[in-house]
Amino acid sequence: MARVIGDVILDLQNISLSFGGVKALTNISFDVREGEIRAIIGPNGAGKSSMLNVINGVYHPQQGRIVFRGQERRRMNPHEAAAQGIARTFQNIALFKGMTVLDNIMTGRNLLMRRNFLWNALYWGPSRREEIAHRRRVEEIIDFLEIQNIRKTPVGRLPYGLQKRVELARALAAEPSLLLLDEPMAGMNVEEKQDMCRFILDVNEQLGTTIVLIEHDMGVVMDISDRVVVLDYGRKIGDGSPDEVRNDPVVIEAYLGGAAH
Amino acid sequence: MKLKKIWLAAVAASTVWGAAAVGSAQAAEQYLGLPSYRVGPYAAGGTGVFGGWIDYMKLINERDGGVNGVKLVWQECETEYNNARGVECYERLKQRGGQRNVLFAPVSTGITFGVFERVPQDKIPLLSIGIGRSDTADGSVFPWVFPMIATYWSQASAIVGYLGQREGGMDKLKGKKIAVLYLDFAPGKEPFPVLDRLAQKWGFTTEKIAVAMPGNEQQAQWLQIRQMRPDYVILLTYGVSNPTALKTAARTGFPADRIVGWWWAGAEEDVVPAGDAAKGFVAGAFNPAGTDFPVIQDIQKHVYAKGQGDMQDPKRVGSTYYNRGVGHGIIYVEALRLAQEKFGKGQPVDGEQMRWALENLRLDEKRLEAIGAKGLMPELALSCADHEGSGRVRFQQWDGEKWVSVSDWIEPDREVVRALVEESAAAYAKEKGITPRDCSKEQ
Amino acid sequence: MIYREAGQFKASYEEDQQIFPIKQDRIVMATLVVATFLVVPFVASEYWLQAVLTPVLVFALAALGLNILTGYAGQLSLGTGAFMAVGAYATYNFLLRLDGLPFLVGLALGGLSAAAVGIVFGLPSLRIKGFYLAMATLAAQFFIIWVLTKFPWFSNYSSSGIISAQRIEILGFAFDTPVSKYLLTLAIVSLLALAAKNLARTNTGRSWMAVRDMDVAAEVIGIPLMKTKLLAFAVSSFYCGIAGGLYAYTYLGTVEPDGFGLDLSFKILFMIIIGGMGSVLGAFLGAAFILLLPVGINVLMHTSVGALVPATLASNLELIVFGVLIIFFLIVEPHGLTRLWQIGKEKLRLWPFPH
Amino acid sequence: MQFFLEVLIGGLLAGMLYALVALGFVLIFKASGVFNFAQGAMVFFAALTFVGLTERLPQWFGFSPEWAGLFWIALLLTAAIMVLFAWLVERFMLRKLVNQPAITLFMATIGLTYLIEGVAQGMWGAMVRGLDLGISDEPVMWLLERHNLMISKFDLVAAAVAGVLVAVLAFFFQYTKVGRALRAVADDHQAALSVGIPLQRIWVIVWAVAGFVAIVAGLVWGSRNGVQFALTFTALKALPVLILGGLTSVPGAIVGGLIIGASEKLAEVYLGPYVGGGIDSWFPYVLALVFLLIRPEGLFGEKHIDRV
Repeated sequence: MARVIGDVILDLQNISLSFGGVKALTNISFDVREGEIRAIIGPNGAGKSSMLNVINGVYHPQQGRIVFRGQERRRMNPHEAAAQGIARTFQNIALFKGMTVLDNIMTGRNLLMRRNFLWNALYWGPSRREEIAHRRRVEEIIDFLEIQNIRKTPVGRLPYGLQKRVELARALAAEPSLLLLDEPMAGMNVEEKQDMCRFILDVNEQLGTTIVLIEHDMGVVMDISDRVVVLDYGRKIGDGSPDEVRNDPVVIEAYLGGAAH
Repeated sequence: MKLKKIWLAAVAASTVWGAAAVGSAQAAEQYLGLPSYRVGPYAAGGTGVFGGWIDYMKLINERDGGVNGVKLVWQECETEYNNARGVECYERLKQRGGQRNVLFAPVSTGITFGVFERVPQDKIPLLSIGIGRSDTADGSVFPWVFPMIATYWSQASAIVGYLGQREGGMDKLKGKKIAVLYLDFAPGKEPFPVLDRLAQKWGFTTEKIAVAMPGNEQQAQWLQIRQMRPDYVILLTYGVSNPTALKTAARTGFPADRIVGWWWAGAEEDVVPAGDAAKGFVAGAFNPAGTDFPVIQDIQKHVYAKGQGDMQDPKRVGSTYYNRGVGHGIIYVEALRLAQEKFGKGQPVDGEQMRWALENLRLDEKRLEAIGAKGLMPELALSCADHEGSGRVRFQQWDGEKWVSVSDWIEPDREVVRALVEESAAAYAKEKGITPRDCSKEQ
Repeated sequence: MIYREAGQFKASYEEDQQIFPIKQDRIVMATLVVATFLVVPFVASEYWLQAVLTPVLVFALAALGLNILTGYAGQLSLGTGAFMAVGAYATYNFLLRLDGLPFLVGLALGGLSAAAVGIVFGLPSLRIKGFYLAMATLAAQFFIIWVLTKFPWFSNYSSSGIISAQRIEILGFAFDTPVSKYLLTLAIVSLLALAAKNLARTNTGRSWMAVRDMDVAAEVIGIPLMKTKLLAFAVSSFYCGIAGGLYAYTYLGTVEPDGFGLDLSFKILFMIIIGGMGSVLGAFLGAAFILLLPVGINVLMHTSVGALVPATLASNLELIVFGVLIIFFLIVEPHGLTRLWQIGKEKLRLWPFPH
Repeated sequence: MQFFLEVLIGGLLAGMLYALVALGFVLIFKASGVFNFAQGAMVFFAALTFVGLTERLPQWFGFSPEWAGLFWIALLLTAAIMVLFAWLVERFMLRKLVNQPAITLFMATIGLTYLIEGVAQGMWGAMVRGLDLGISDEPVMWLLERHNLMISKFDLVAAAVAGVLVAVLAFFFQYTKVGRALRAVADDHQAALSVGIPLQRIWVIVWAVAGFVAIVAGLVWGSRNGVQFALTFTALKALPVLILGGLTSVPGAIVGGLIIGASEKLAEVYLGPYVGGGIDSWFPYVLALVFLLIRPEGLFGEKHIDRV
């Protein structure tokens, strides 16, 4: 499938966020186009994760506009964001530790399931058909991410790399139009990183999902992303294609002068 | 390994359990199931009552060789004063070997209510001395329940009667203000209807003040009482709320001798912790404390002298709770005697025979004296219609060391109480679709 | 060898999604159903039916209710007793005041009343967590019991707050013998247990567990916290309410508000901890264990040991042994009887060839 | 107005007594994250042991029960028993439950409650005993005469004792090595290890200190209401205090106690009559609940709340 970069689907305008006087984000604006892979980079503490949290409603910015799919919103709960098609993964894995891989991924489909608890209590007719239909979809994702052999394992027992993959699977299960990935490759070895890169690209290409990702590994970021936003101390210091960013003196200063990467 | 051990333990335990349920049945034994409570907040009462009861049965066995040669045997079951445990005990005690239980007396309101509707089916008389519910005194509706000696309603009436005596006549109660401090649990509220009717009859006013369970803090209530300035306080509290009430009364300057308690406030355990604050406090009793009664001395001689007493602390022999237990024992044994006379001497009786005997029990002064229990309980005379048998209560005052009798047996206002009993019993019968027995046709 | 799942292949998701995907489990379950419905009523003594089996079933249902809330949805509650009380008193009043109301409808309405009360007292869970929430549910515990004690309307103006259950009649058949009451209880509890199992393995249950395991992540994937938590409170209280109704109608017959005190709540919490949190089976195992253990110890004490030591000491030893066993058990197997059961199954899988 | 003051002051003083029991909970929760439900049973056990010793010691060693030293000997012995108890709890329970979820530990302490209750009543019998500390439980005369205010002398003394205890504990936490280690443990188990005191010993110490607090609470409550099983119920009075004050704060226990004590009494007096009274069973809990809705971690509790 050929990749098509479409119009802007997410537009962030003049976002400012602070916690009890401490400024986390200051007047940040950037946009995300449909179908692209957009990276957010920056040194530690630059406000990258806060940015993702603003996008999917975990944090509410004090100032600024967020326009998603042409609709402006000021305050939104995370589950409302999810309902609009935003899914994400977390920097520190946020899987449901007491549940199996399969169940974890199935939770990702909750917004797509229509039967209420009374039907579920009966587990009969429509409810049963629904469960099985969604199971089928989840199995496709499991195949896609190559985790068939662990589907009945409690996630707590899995190694780190696999947990990251399960988390991606859970996010994909929601069939999002916008996928936020918070350091999907942190703490992985080279081989795992290669796998993860491939999955991200496949998701983007085959499913057409728009992806916003935070990543430390510059090589990876420059390879896979279409455009890159650079944050430093809560401010935007660069924005553009990987090449543009790479050669931006301000960015170079921030990186070389600040944390060496 | 772990698993194996647990399995083994489980198997061993269930084997013993099974074996215990079988037991052995012998001809000349009369079995009784005792749902005692020896742990928990009310253990002081439980050890006292059941200790006294057991000691009396031991006395009968030791001194008389049983009842007409029938040895008394019993099985205890720990209820912890807990309703569900009590019901389990009831079912467990119902049968041992081939013998069926002939009397169930949980000495707990909750458990009494829990088994209340089971006893007619199982044909086991339910003895609820001093427990209630009061309307079960109507034997025509409740043939299997025996709220003997005095119900809460009779007691409430006796308390008013005692106050009348103190004032020098019932008509002197007119215009008096009486505060009723009650623990907010089922029995605490049971006396209300009688108090209300008597207040109307004699023209005094009552003000009811609730204490939440368990009642270990009553500052607010007593300050209210102080504000109210009543002539008397009627105390309907239980357990820890008794000494707390007396202490708090002293702290807020209310004189102890103007407080009159019911019998659940009238044990040593209720006043000793209050120390000096309890001096002068008056409480009702259907069984006075004391070791002077010949029957208690016999227990000392035949049971404790041989080191077989049930009380962990022999000093508690003769205490209020203990004597109450002896009273239970006397009623049980006398009923057995009567049942044997009618249905066959020297043979164990069954529940139906026991019920008949309880209903026809007469304990007059002469008989009580013969038993050595004159004054330990009022005279009793039950009938088909009247399962209470007496209704008389006497009052004792705490002098700082012991309970001293300050009144004779006081009769309840039978007109008022009996009317209430019949009304309430009739309502129950109607709700449950019970046709009351026609007592004029019984024997 | 006996318990071997080798060779049992699942050819469809339907098969894989069954309650008991392993054949042996299905056989055990079927045997159990047959035994409890068809064999037990004929062989069990009245004592076992009335004083052991019926209460175990009733408490298992209450434990199931608490397990939904605490084990699945992760909200610690100490108000179970009060929700049972609501169920019992509501059932009583519905049956009393609506003439000719069928028993099962009255019971269901009792459960629904408990669910409504549960939702109200579940509201704080949106802000409060952990032990603070547990303490908050104590407010429900004490308040509800107080209301039932204080307002005589609830007990139809009985002089002491006691209600005595009406006769149970369903379609003209009177349930008044121990056997019939046991069967009625068993039927209701089995159906509700099945429903709980279904809830647990579908979307509803997954949402609860997601909230339990990590509420932030749950919200991010689109699970509304408020709705999910309140649903857990409602369903849990419904189960407790039904259990309370059965407690009054098929077990005790007469109940008073104080009988639903804090002790009862603790007892049920014990059941799910000992039985296993977040497990339907655990509720049953826990209820049986916690109810029967003290009885077993009591029997032992008053037969064997009781002959040697004074009765008062025996009763206290009982309490001590119970306490020690609880602690011992928590140390040996903090995940409860269910885990032991699973370990047992693992062993059986290998038996008789231990590795 | 005078009545209001009486109720208010009486409530504040009662609140100090609640706080006394709550302190024991706070200590243990602070240092080990264990919600120790057995605290009430410990109060009962300590008081009963003390009274039991004052009864038995003269019998065993043949000195007069009137001897003034008896009080102190019994007190010391009771303290020693509480230390032994703390050691046993750590050795046979806590140590084996390290890293278990909080609710498991909570349950274990309920098991411990049964154990303690059985041991206490098995050892000393079920009899209810009086306890006279020699502090008269009468209104303070000059207040009564001059302002017609009825304030109990005993309550004043008890409140003072509670105050002193809190001061001592605060000093202990702030200025001793063990105290600092305890605070460190509360924050971070690893950090505590670096202080150089083994975790196990810290637990023994903190349970022993909670045991001492239980002795004081037991003596005060015991002489107020009698030494009996119902002392375990004092825990129920302490729980709302804990919620209000925060599970981890010593001053919170005091402030919470004062608020709960005063409002409970005022509610009973001014609100109770309208709804039939007896509302102090639930009023403190509802008050604490409302409070929690505004501040989910209690008055002085730390923001971070462990999930159960």
